[in-house]
Amino acid sequence: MAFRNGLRRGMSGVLAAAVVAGGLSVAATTTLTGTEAQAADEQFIPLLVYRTGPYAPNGIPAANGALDYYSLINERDGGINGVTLAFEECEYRYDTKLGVECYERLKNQGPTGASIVMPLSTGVTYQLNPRAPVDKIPVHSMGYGQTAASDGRVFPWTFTFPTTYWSQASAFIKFVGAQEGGMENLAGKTIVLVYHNSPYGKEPIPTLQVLAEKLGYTLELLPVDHPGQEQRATWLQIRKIRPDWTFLWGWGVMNQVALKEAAAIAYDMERLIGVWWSSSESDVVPAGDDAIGYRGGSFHSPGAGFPLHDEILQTLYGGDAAAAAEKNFGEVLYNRGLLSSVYTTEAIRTAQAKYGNRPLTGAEVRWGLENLDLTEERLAELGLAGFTPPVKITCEDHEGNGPVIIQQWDGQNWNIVSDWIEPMQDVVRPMIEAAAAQYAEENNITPRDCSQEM
Amino acid sequence: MTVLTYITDLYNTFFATRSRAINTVFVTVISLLALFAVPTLANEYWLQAILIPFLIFALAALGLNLLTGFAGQLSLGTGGFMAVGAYSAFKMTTAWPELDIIAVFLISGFFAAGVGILFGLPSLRIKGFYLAVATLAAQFFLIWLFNRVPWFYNDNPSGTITAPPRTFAGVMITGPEAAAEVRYLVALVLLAVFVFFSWNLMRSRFGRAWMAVRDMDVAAEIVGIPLLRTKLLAFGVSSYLCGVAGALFVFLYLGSAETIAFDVNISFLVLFMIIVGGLGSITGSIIGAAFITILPIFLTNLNPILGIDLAVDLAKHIEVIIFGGLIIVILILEPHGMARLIQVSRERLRI
Amino acid sequence: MAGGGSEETAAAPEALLRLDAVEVVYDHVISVLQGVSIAVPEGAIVALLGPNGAGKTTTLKAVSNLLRVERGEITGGEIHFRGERIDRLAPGDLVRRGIIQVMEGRRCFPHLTVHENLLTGSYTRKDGKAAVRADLDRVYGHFPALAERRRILAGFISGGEQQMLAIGRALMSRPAMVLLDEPSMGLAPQVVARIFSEVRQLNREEGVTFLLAEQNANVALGVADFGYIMDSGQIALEGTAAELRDNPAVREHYLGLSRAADAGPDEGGHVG
Amino acid sequence: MEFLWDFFVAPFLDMIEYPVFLGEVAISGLLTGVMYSLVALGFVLIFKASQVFNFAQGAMVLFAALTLVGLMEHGLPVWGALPVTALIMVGLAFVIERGMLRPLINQPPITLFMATIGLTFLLEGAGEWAWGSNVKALDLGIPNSPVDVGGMLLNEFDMIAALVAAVLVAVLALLFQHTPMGRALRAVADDPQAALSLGISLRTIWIIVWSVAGIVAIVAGIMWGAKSGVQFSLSLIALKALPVLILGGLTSVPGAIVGGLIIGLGEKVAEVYWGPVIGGAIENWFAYMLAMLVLMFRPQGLFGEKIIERV
Amino acid sequence: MSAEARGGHPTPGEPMLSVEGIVLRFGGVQALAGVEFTIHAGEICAIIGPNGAGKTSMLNVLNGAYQPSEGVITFKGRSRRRMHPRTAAQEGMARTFQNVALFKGMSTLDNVMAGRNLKMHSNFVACLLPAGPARAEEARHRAYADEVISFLEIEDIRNVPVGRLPYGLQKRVELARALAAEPDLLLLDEPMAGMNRGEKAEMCRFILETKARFGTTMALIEHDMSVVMELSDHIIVLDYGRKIADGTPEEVRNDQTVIDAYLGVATEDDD
Repeated sequence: MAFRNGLRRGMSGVLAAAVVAGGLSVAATTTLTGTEAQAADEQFIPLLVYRTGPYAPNGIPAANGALDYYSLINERDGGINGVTLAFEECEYRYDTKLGVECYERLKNQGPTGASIVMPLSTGVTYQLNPRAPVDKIPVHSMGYGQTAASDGRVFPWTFTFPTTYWSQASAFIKFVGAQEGGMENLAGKTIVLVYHNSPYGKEPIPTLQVLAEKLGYTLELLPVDHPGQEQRATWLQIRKIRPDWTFLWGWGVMNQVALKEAAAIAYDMERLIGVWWSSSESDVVPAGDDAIGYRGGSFHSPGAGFPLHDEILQTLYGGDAAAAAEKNFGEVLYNRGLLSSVYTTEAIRTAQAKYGNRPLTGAEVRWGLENLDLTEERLAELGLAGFTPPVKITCEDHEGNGPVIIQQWDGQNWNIVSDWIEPMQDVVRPMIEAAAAQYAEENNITPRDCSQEM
Repeated sequence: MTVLTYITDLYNTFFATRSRAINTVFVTVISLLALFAVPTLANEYWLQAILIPFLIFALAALGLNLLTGFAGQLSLGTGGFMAVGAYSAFKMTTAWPELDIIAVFLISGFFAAGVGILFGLPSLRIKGFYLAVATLAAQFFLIWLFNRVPWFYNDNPSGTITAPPRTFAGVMITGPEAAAEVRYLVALVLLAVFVFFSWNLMRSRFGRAWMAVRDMDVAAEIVGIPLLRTKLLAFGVSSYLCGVAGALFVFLYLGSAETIAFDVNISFLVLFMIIVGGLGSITGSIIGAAFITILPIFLTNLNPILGIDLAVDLAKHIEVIIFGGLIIVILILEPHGMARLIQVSRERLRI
Repeated sequence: MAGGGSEETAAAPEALLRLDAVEVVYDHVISVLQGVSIAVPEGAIVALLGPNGAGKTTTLKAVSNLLRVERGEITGGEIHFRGERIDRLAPGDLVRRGIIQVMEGRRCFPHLTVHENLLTGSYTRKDGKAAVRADLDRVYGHFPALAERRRILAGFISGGEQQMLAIGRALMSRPAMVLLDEPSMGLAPQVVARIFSEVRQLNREEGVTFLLAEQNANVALGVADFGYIMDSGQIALEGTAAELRDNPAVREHYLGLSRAADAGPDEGGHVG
Repeated sequence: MEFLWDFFVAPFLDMIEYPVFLGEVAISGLLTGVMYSLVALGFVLIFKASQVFNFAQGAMVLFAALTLVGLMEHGLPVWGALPVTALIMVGLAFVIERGMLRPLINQPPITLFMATIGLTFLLEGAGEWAWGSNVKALDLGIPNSPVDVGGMLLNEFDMIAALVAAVLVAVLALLFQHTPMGRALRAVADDPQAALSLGISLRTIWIIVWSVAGIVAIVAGIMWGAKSGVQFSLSLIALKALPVLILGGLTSVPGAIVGGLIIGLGEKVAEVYWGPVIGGAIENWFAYMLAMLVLMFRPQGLFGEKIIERV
Repeated sequence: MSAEARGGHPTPGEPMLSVEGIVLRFGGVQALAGVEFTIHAGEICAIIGPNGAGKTSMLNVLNGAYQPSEGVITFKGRSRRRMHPRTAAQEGMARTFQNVALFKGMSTLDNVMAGRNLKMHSNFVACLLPAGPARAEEARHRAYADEVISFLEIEDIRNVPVGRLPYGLQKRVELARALAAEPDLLLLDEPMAGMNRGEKAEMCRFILETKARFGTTMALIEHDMSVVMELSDHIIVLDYGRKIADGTPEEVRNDQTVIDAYLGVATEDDD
């Protein structure tokens, strides 16, 4: 007992010392990093990743893809026009609070501070969108986040390209209409949306509702609470409703369970279509062969069959396909991470053309993003011909009107099974502008006048 | 000056070793530091990522500690009650933009108190872990409700609530433009005020009634303490503080939030804080909040400091393991929480 | 008193159990026993008397090492059993060596049947099922009431039966010595008498040694050979049962006799 | 008015109109409930024997499943990986007894509860560190196909899971009722100190029940892992088991089973029939509300020991 | 002042509390089988009897901790079928417990102050403030509590959490808590259990002084006959849930039924 008391006293001392020392050292690192002598020709890019926790299966491949492209640029080209990319990962377990902490920690690093941030989480995006204009760091939420932010007049600092949930929802309807032999045949059909019961999951509802009114199909909504490990009731309802089509808007374990449950009620997999965050390799793994035929949206191709992949394999992995596979090489989310990095580097390139080949500030990169014009030719130069459609960003439109593609699981791989489907801009864009206007009003934002921009 | 005297009193009770004069000086110095030095010295990262969440969690922990540590009612509904505060603050400030934002914070707590009292009703019959799980019903239901009913987030398509820019006495308090220093000071002052009130309350007949109910409710009834009213008051006061903390959580810290920001993890987190800090100790709530908010960040920053270059996922795993291990170690060394641990070490060091 | 430990065992070979100046502290601060010394000769019944809170139960628990669970700790003195020091042994080891405690309040397992309760007493035994079965028969022989109720949950039998069960359960460990705490508590006089006669019988017939803590000094001194009277964590008096019965101070303060009753020798006679 | 009709009348009409579907919902609910019971069982065992509210049960499920699949990924066949995993869980029980329970003996329940939360972090961190964070498929070769039973489409996997749970409960019951160890375990559950006085070592019992809880966690991990893939989220199913546990009573094995059935049935019926009326995804809080409602009438749960307060 | 608020205070010699036909059942067992007696204002009434006689159950019925299935309780002229603990406290009944029911995490002073809970009325908002009516009230009552504390000579332990006190002192703090309520009737359940001779003598002194100083009526359970004889004006003897004797110490002492039932068998109670 005496020992324990001694230990306890000792511990309290150690603890006090540790807290003080810890505090000081945290202070030291965070204050020092700003002034730390760093190579002056580095462009700093923070990487918010989640390789642990409940969403790690999605976070890992995405992070690996993003990382690999930056490494390739540095190793192969020595950076962008001589400006090396400095990047640092920050693990946040898909926890919004930790994500914001990561952002705060990294935003002032590098000679020019963080030049762009890709939160990889809708929750964190919502936190950062209002801060971006203050911190002067652009946010690129690629295919997630706040769809309304596609209106660049209200959200000058947020970019949603190449496409958004609302566009995707309208593209799904177009795809389904085509499968039914024409949009007019959708009348009288029933579509069920199984969605993650959160703002993310609710994103497509307005679009689908507007289209339901227009096209005459019935929309049934079935929310699934986080984390979504138990969906028996949901799928029983689907059995009862017997929908013609089911859209799956899930995330994490919810996807895996949904596919299992769909199989369990012998639901026709061909009639189940997942959002692009519900159709990666890890989502279909537990269901195995039962998931064959399942389709999902995307805005880029799956697989490792592009010239860029070859270069990565050779440059970074020395041609070792097995080692690359360990790093999710060619998986859907790997490719998505890759694409995100391609957009970033191209935006920096665009901005460098205006500001010179030096590390750029967030404001300068923002200009690069807003003036990004990624053409077919440029994509081919990058080794990505046909990987994703070209995209052009303007002051008003931060989404780029990106089309959506449908892929299908064959038990081994995801394969493209559709052409690029243009979203219904006539429906989606007005909704975006209305939502942005509401946001502007609530937050006392005066939309900028794009005709004044250069 | 009375505030100061009472902080000094609080200090005296815990570290009663030196003369009152020295303590007054000590507390004055701390208060001045907190008020003036910290905001000027700390950089934005410190304020935004560490100090502001710490102060807000300290307030929530104080609220839960009043209920669990003082009145003995184990609750896991903290996240839900915080959400009530946050959503009611959002509704009020968007409905009446001219309403003073500090008043909004203070009023939002009352909504949380009402809901807390409602969900406190079962406490008359249900005790201990059974009660804890029953309060989870509140947690899950409230989160579902705020997510389900678009009215709560003004039907906006994003389904989130965002802190609009609001001022107090001409100074921007909330919204993206509000300076971190200002938000820090608002949180600090509110916390100080509530600590001060709680301190007085705990030394009044109400505080005694709570502790009596906690220690032995049968005997409490026999000395004439009305059990239901006392427990419900505890739920009300506790939820009030949690509600205000919830409002601050969105308006001063996150800036915008969806319901997941208030999920059950928050409830557990705040419970950790008070157990690690010390049940039934106002100071313990603050120490616990400091420990639980700062420790993970400290661990995250440890590797770069020590110059160890670990993969981020490995570092996180180790961090999680150390965090879990430390909790067990602290409980073994001092089951009564860090407040007691610090008290012991101070007595030993005779500071 | 605090003589060398080695010499004592030699000096008093007849003492099966010996406590030397045992001190017990609860919660690091509350001193409950302040130097208790007791000797229990083999084959004897020794009564430990004294008022509520005097430390009788703590003394028994110090021997059976059940203190730790209650945050108590032996902080001084030694306990020897058959000459071997035992104050650091776990309760299980003590049971294996032949010391078992029957706790105050019976403490039968309410959700186990009478039969299962008895079997839990044989937990530490390694001598085979047949031997255990034989002992079961022996216990049922001593307490026929238990045999009748063997399939009934112990929670549903009467207080007296529970006390018999608790003793029987302890016997299932084949103890050399039973520490019996307040067997009379809450029982009707006839039942108390039956239990005490059974204790005496076990002692005489099977040679089980008993250390008996009792508040009911009258009954206890009726069966005991020796007695110790405790007060405030110390031994106040000791002697043979007869000596204690005749000691006027004992009569007044520990046998529950009022001064008034003492004054009238007739009433006093009812007690003795 | 329309809402009142939808809420109070329509669901019942629906049930009467499609009795087969109602049966399907009910049976699916019951089978799902069995899956909850699997997790709740581990809690009950530990609480009974050591009064520890083991929040780490979910993490133990994760840890067990990760270990099993991890070993299989390293080339061990199932029948080889299973005993190794079981051994690891037993080893874990030893470590927990030595490192956590023993130093925390006699501490208030809330402290031990807190310590198990610490343990949760430890296990989650260690499990992910050792075996990685990716989703791992756990293919038991059980077909995941629907079977037609009297017009009702039931899931074969669910029925097998229920069977496994039934076997597990039967084995546990046998173990508890008819072995000396089981007797000792029940004795400790009834009165630890009295058990101690008979020479029953609490530490041994703790190690045993934590081991058994660990093995129950393996079974739960396999069943849930087969449903969702083995991944971090398995740790969160503890939250689904809590209402089951509370409804059944913290100390009762039959309570965990019956509680599971009631919660499973209740939440599925509520979600399917009332979910659409009030917005869906109500099953989580409904389970807790149901448990709370039962507690209002029986504060110790359906099968829990009545809490008697003596003055 | 509070006496009026709680209804008429009987003058010495008048009935303070009486019970009639009290029956209390636990499951099938009758713990009290038709008990009736009267306690008069100003007296010390001892309730004695062998173990299991129903003494503690009787006290529990008196202050409402148990609800009898039959019978009437008349306290200060008001008859009731059943009492409620809080009502009992409000009307001026206080009690102590056999096994000590203190608030273990609170200091002696706080325990005693808790005893004055019913007399304090300041509102919630006032209690948040460091000065003002609530603090004034607090100070007033603290003065009274300190008086009780010094009356019982427990000033040294005024600020010690009672959980850390030895049993004998806890008993005294419990008495202090009961006295702080300024009760008209004080129920003491074995106030001297677990005490040594010196402590018992002290406790006897406190009880007698309480009677002298506050005129409190007391009903106490005690098994130490010398104490009972020394203290009580009136003794009620229970056995197996029935009253078998009721009278002055002199009468009871010479009652053959009592001698057979009580003195013949056990003293009682647990550690």
